[in-house]
Amino acid sequence: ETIVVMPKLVGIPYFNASETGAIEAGKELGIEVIYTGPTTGDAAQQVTMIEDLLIKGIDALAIAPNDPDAVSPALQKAIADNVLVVDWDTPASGDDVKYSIHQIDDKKFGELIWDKLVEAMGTDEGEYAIVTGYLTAANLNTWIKYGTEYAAAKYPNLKLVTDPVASDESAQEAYTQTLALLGAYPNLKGIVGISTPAPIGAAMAVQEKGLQDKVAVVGSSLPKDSSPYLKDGSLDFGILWDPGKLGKLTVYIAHYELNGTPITDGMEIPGVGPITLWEDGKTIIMGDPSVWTAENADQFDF
Amino acid sequence: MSQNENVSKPYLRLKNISKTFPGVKALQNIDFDVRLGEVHALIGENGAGKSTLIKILAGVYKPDAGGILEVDGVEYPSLTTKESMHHGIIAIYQDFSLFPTLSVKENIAFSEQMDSKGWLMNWREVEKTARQALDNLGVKGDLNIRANMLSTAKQQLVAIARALVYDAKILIMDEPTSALSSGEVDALFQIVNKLRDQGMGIIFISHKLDELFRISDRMTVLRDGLKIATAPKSEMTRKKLISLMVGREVSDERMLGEGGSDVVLEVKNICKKGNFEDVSFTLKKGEILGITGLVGAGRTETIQALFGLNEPDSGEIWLEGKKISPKSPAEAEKLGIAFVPESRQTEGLILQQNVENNITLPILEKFANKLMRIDFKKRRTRAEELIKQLDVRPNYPHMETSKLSGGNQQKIVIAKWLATNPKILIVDEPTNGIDVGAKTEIHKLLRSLADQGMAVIMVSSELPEILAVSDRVLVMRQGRVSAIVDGADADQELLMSHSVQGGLHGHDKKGQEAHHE
Amino acid sequence: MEKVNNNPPTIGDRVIQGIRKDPRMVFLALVLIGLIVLMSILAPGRFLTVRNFKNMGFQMAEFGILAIGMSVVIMTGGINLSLVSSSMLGAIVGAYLMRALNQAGTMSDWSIILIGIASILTVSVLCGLVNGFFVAYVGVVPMLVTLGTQTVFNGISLNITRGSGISGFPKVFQKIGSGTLFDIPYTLLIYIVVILIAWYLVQKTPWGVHVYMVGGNEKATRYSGVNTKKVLTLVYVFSAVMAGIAGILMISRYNSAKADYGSSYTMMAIAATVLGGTDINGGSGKVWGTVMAVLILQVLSSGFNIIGINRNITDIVTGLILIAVLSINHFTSKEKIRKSK
Amino acid sequence: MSNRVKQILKAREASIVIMLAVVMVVAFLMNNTFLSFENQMDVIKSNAVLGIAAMGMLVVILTGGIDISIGGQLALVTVLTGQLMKETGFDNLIVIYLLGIVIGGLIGLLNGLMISHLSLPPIIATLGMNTIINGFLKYYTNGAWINQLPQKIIDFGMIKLFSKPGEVGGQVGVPIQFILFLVAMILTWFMLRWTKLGRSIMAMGGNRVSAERVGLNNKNLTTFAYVFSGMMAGLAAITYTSIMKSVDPNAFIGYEMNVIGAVVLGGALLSGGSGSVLGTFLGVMMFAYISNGLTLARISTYWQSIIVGIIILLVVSFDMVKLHRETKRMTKVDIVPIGD
Ligand SMILES: Nc1ncnc2c1ncn2[C@@H]1O[C@H](COP(=O)(O)OP(=O)(O)OP(=O)(O)O)[C@@H](O)[C@H]1O
Ligand SMILES: Nc1ncnc2c1ncn2[C@@H]1O[C@H](COP(=O)(O)OP(=O)(O)OP(=O)(O)O)[C@@H](O)[C@H]1O
Ligand SMILES: [Mg+2]
Ligand SMILES: [Mg+2]
Repeated sequence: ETIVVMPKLVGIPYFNASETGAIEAGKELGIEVIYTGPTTGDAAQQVTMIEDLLIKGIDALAIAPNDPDAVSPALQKAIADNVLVVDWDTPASGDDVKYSIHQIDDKKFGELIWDKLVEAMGTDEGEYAIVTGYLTAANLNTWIKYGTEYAAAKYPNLKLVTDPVASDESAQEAYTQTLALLGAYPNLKGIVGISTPAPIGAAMAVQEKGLQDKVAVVGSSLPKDSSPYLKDGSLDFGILWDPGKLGKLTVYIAHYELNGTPITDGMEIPGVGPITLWEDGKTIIMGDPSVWTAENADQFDF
Repeated sequence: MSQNENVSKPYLRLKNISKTFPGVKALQNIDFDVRLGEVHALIGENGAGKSTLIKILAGVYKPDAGGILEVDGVEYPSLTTKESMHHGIIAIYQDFSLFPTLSVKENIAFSEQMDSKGWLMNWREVEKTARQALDNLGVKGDLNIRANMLSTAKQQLVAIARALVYDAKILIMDEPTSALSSGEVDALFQIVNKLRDQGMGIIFISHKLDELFRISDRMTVLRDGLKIATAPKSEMTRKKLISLMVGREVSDERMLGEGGSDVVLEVKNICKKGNFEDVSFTLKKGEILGITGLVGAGRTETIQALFGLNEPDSGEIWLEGKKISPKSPAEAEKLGIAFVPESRQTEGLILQQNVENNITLPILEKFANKLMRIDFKKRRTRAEELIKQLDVRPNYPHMETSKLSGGNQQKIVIAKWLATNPKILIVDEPTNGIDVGAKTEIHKLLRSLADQGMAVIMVSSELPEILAVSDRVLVMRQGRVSAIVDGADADQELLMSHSVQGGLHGHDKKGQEAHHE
Repeated sequence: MEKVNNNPPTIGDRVIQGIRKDPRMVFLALVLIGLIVLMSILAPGRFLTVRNFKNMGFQMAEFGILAIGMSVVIMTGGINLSLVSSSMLGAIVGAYLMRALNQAGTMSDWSIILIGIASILTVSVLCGLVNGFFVAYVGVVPMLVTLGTQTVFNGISLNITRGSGISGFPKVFQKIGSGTLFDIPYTLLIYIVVILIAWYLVQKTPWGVHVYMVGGNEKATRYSGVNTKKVLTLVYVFSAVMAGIAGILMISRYNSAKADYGSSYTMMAIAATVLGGTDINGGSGKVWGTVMAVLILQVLSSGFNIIGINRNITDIVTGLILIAVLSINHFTSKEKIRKSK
Repeated sequence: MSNRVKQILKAREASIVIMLAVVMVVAFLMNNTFLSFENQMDVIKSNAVLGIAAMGMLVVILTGGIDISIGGQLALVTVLTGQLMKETGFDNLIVIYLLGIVIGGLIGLLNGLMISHLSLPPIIATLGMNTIINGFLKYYTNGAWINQLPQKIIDFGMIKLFSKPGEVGGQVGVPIQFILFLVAMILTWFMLRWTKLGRSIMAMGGNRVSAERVGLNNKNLTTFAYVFSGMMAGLAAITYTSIMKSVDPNAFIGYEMNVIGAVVLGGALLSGGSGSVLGTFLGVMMFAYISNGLTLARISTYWQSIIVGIIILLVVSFDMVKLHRETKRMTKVDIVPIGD
């Protein structure tokens, strides 16, 4: 039994953490898990790899698509080949997958980030800005969409000063851009960093300007990388999940499905915990997002 | 210009020097010597081995084993660049070898600085050296200008100044006059004479025989890698020299034609600010119109205007009764105008492409069928015809153009235009760097084209060449036509006087930055 | 060389003649065969299958066509860094139109697709004209022009899409990228047609010869009565049209258009061009060389994927092959290189 | 006097100065903070890495070459030194800097040897090198950030000279990275202007054949240029670590185009021989100001890259038109015989 887990790209900390989980699950189950993906977040490369892997011959494919539409034809090929297809981390189009494994509920996640922003700002009025990874990243855009829609309804006095600023998944660029943002909008009270390097770059800029107490920074970051900034107060909350668990969950779901084990709501997955299966019988939610703070950040090893 | 007294024993002596390139014996058993205080001319056809010889002297090439280079009493089997320079053997190559992006002063003092101790530049020294070298030449100028901002003649001055810095004993000049006008040649010769009087030995290479007779003390003739003769100037005549070089008789007479019939081209008062002013002339079918003048007189600019390379600001050009204003060479070609530019290497040819590609370039579209497919067979046939027609050697269409000799390269440039069957053929300095034999051939070719009814314009700085073929001669001076004379009535003095008259005291052109005192 | 021989040339003669004429191609072919053999041994029963070759046929086309677009520009001594971004700009405009028309639902699928393709190619031509204008008429170095236009094209794409993908084309449109004819992928057929057209244009027509001449010496070519500005502009238009065709294949294969598709192709296209024997300084090169290089890169990438080798190793090996092939070239044609300096 | 003004206007840097001034005035009008000391220092600090790397690239471009592997070199040095600091806790900054410079120099040496001795075209040799380095780094690090660097380098990165508390908080002063950038500039300038080595590089870049004829060793000079570029990349890399306090192996993917863009925008000609430290500095600042200015001017992200691209096209076209005019006029500036 061969299960392929394909991240959006290999060689970034987030997907390394899920690799660890996925491989671990493979060992626990005694099956072959191949964790492979393109070296850049290019949808074209991902399609190519899927097609090549089908030649290799596999039983299940779990994909975190760079672009759901782009991989759709390739996934259809896989299905035609009798390969079990599930998605993880980022949803593919509904028709292409048997299960869609979500770390969190995207809507809830977006909302939580904005709630945390308000909590860190200490007020629900004022100006804030968003620093994102790539303007083209579908999942980041989804969270931003849910978050801003939610904020518009719940916190009408929060004012987004400009369109999301791109940091190209680089902390240095996020830092540079945040410095400019702080200059451009002197009344800025909060910054949301979406994509893992963004909150850290933003926090660095805030720290440099000594604005720890005036500008709140929250965002999706990994605990280990954000620990120093959480501790000095420049980063207020890091909000994410355990990507290792996500990798593990993905492999387990694929394995169960291949072996006819029924998947049910509230089912307990070893090392992951109980999961939620939505009524559509397709969407699986791993659990609630975790929030890292200065106190708990050091407890994690990713 | 009498023989100098301190003509003494040779400073430099070659014994039995040979140089073989794969497949080519460029030099065979050459004995050759140069004394201090003499100008020693080195003459020979294209490919005779002149450049190879001086590269051996300069240490760029290593000669084959067996020969001896004796410099200042020391014998060497071969020289390195450094050794050669230390003995004061300095070459000025045809392209001057300047560093285009460095300043004049640095170009002059570069090697001296590099040879000095330490790893830092001494800019004060650079300035001093450069100033001194230019002073020695009797030249003044802005030392901080980049070399690529200078005209050819001035670049050459810089190259000479640089050679002086080395305390040159033997100065080698490879075709130094090929880009100079006669006025500038005079200035150069003044300098050469001065250097000789100071006791320098000068090896002077040129294809222009008149110049050689004017400047040299002794002459050495090479042919096919062999030394044919060395003799003092007094023992040489023009005729003898040519027969030694070519190994046969070459006619040196004027080739004037009937003088043309109907007017093909009429240029009326064309002006271009800073280039030429109020230029008018006519050109008849079947005649050769020579255009001469000093460098910078605006000849190239004027004829470029006819070829769409330099649109005039005002004035009219009429071709066969129709007003034309070509805006690009492509348009000019369609009108039946052909242009052989002055720089074969950069403007005339695509050197790394083969002869066939070059020779058929202007007519390429004619070989294409409706589907735009080139008929390569037809093209090959045509290329071979053209090669044959102009007697290009070797006659192999697949030869890379860069491997041909200068004369043959020039024939290719002319051939590619003949293929378009033009009404007007314009040639700019057609025999620059080309030996007497090939030169005569090209002159004959131009004449026969004119006889067949083509109208030819030939720009040249070389008065003998102008006189040899022109039915009429147009002289330009400072962007204006100063005279149009009948070829048969013209002689060097007349043309010269029209070129420079008033020019010596004339005003500077507008917009020019003067650096006079 | 023009020896007359009475006997018709045997195949052996022809091969020897071919080798003499173009040792470079033979060398590339040997590398290709070597790689195929190697992959077949390393992935027995999987690499050397009809299915895999079909698969490679699907994959190769978009990159192969881009590489041809790059090659022609490099033959003139230029470079086109905006290749992929012009590809995507065209594709996005086309996708946008197709989606809108499809949603309106008043037109037949085929006319929607035709309009889509026409608009993609139109945008490509415009992109090419912009590049051509700056290179040929303003005279700016191609690398700078295309660095600038790359940023602009990409910016426009982002502005139109706001970073997300555009999908929702008529269903049949997908067929271009995923359909087959007698089991041969359409994309492969399109690629072959494009190769033939490109080969014809570059190697058989006056424009093609002019491309080489401009690459060798633009000035001398202009002085020979060739309208080099037009030639150069057409080169950039041709390059952009190649990008447009690649864009059509990409959005059909991925069933969506997005600003960053194919972002890794630009540098690879340069590498393929040079690997295929085109001189980066212009004036030489052959379409077939580039095709051969694309084949080599495809076999390498598919093979390593099938064997299951880390993608990063594929990158390393690609870099090594690039350097190795060119170094070997240096040793075998030392004389030539020195001459050309 | 007016002559001098003319000469300055003619300098290759003039067009970029004019464009830079335009960008600065526009940015200032859109938002006054742009010209504040604090913002200026922020801009310089966050672009010091680019600036230092650009100095190395300048020298390579002066030889007529190009170094696509600059991003790979930066990444390699940050990762190797970062790893060393993290694993061993080694925190002697001088040694770390030297080590970075040596590693960069070694990669540069490889590049240089391939280019000068194997005659590989520079763009291809360094493209290949970049692919290999990045592939290796991804394989080796898996992209994991290197955190928990010694406190010393973190403190070093935060040093600000002549600092005083800012209005809103933090320290305002001249960041140490600015000093390092200055050092790199002065070193490069000194090398190019005052040493025989530097002049030889300028000379060779202008005309390789002449260089050979006067006895310069083109191969060694070319190799040196790449080594120098590698060493500057090493210096830039450690400077990056000091700013970021952590190492991201992916931080420099695609960085080469920024560096090349800055150098060429600064007036260096890709054909070699022509270019200056001042121009390159201006080119770097141009990039920095455009990006900073656009955000300060509150221009939407979606428009930024369009504007950046158009500015690049404008600057290079402007430069080109100016160059055309100059070459047309070139024979008019001259040295003239004094006469008898
Ligand atoms: N590097 C080389 N390799 C092979 N053959 C060469 C090389 N250099 C010169 N030759 C050959 O040696 C012969 C002598 O050439 P050389 O350049 O010395 O002639 P030249 O007398 O200077 O001619 P010109 O008047 O055209 O300058 C020619 O046949 C030429 O083709
Ligand atoms: N000494 C000078 N003073 C002013 N302008 C000059 C001088 N020399 C050259 N120029 C300018 O430089 C340009 C180049 O002239 P160019 O040398 O091509 O003229 P030409 O008459 O064709 O000479 P040739 O063809 O023999 O080189 C002309 O526009 C001329 O105005
Ligand atoms: Mg010669
Ligand atoms: Mg002229």
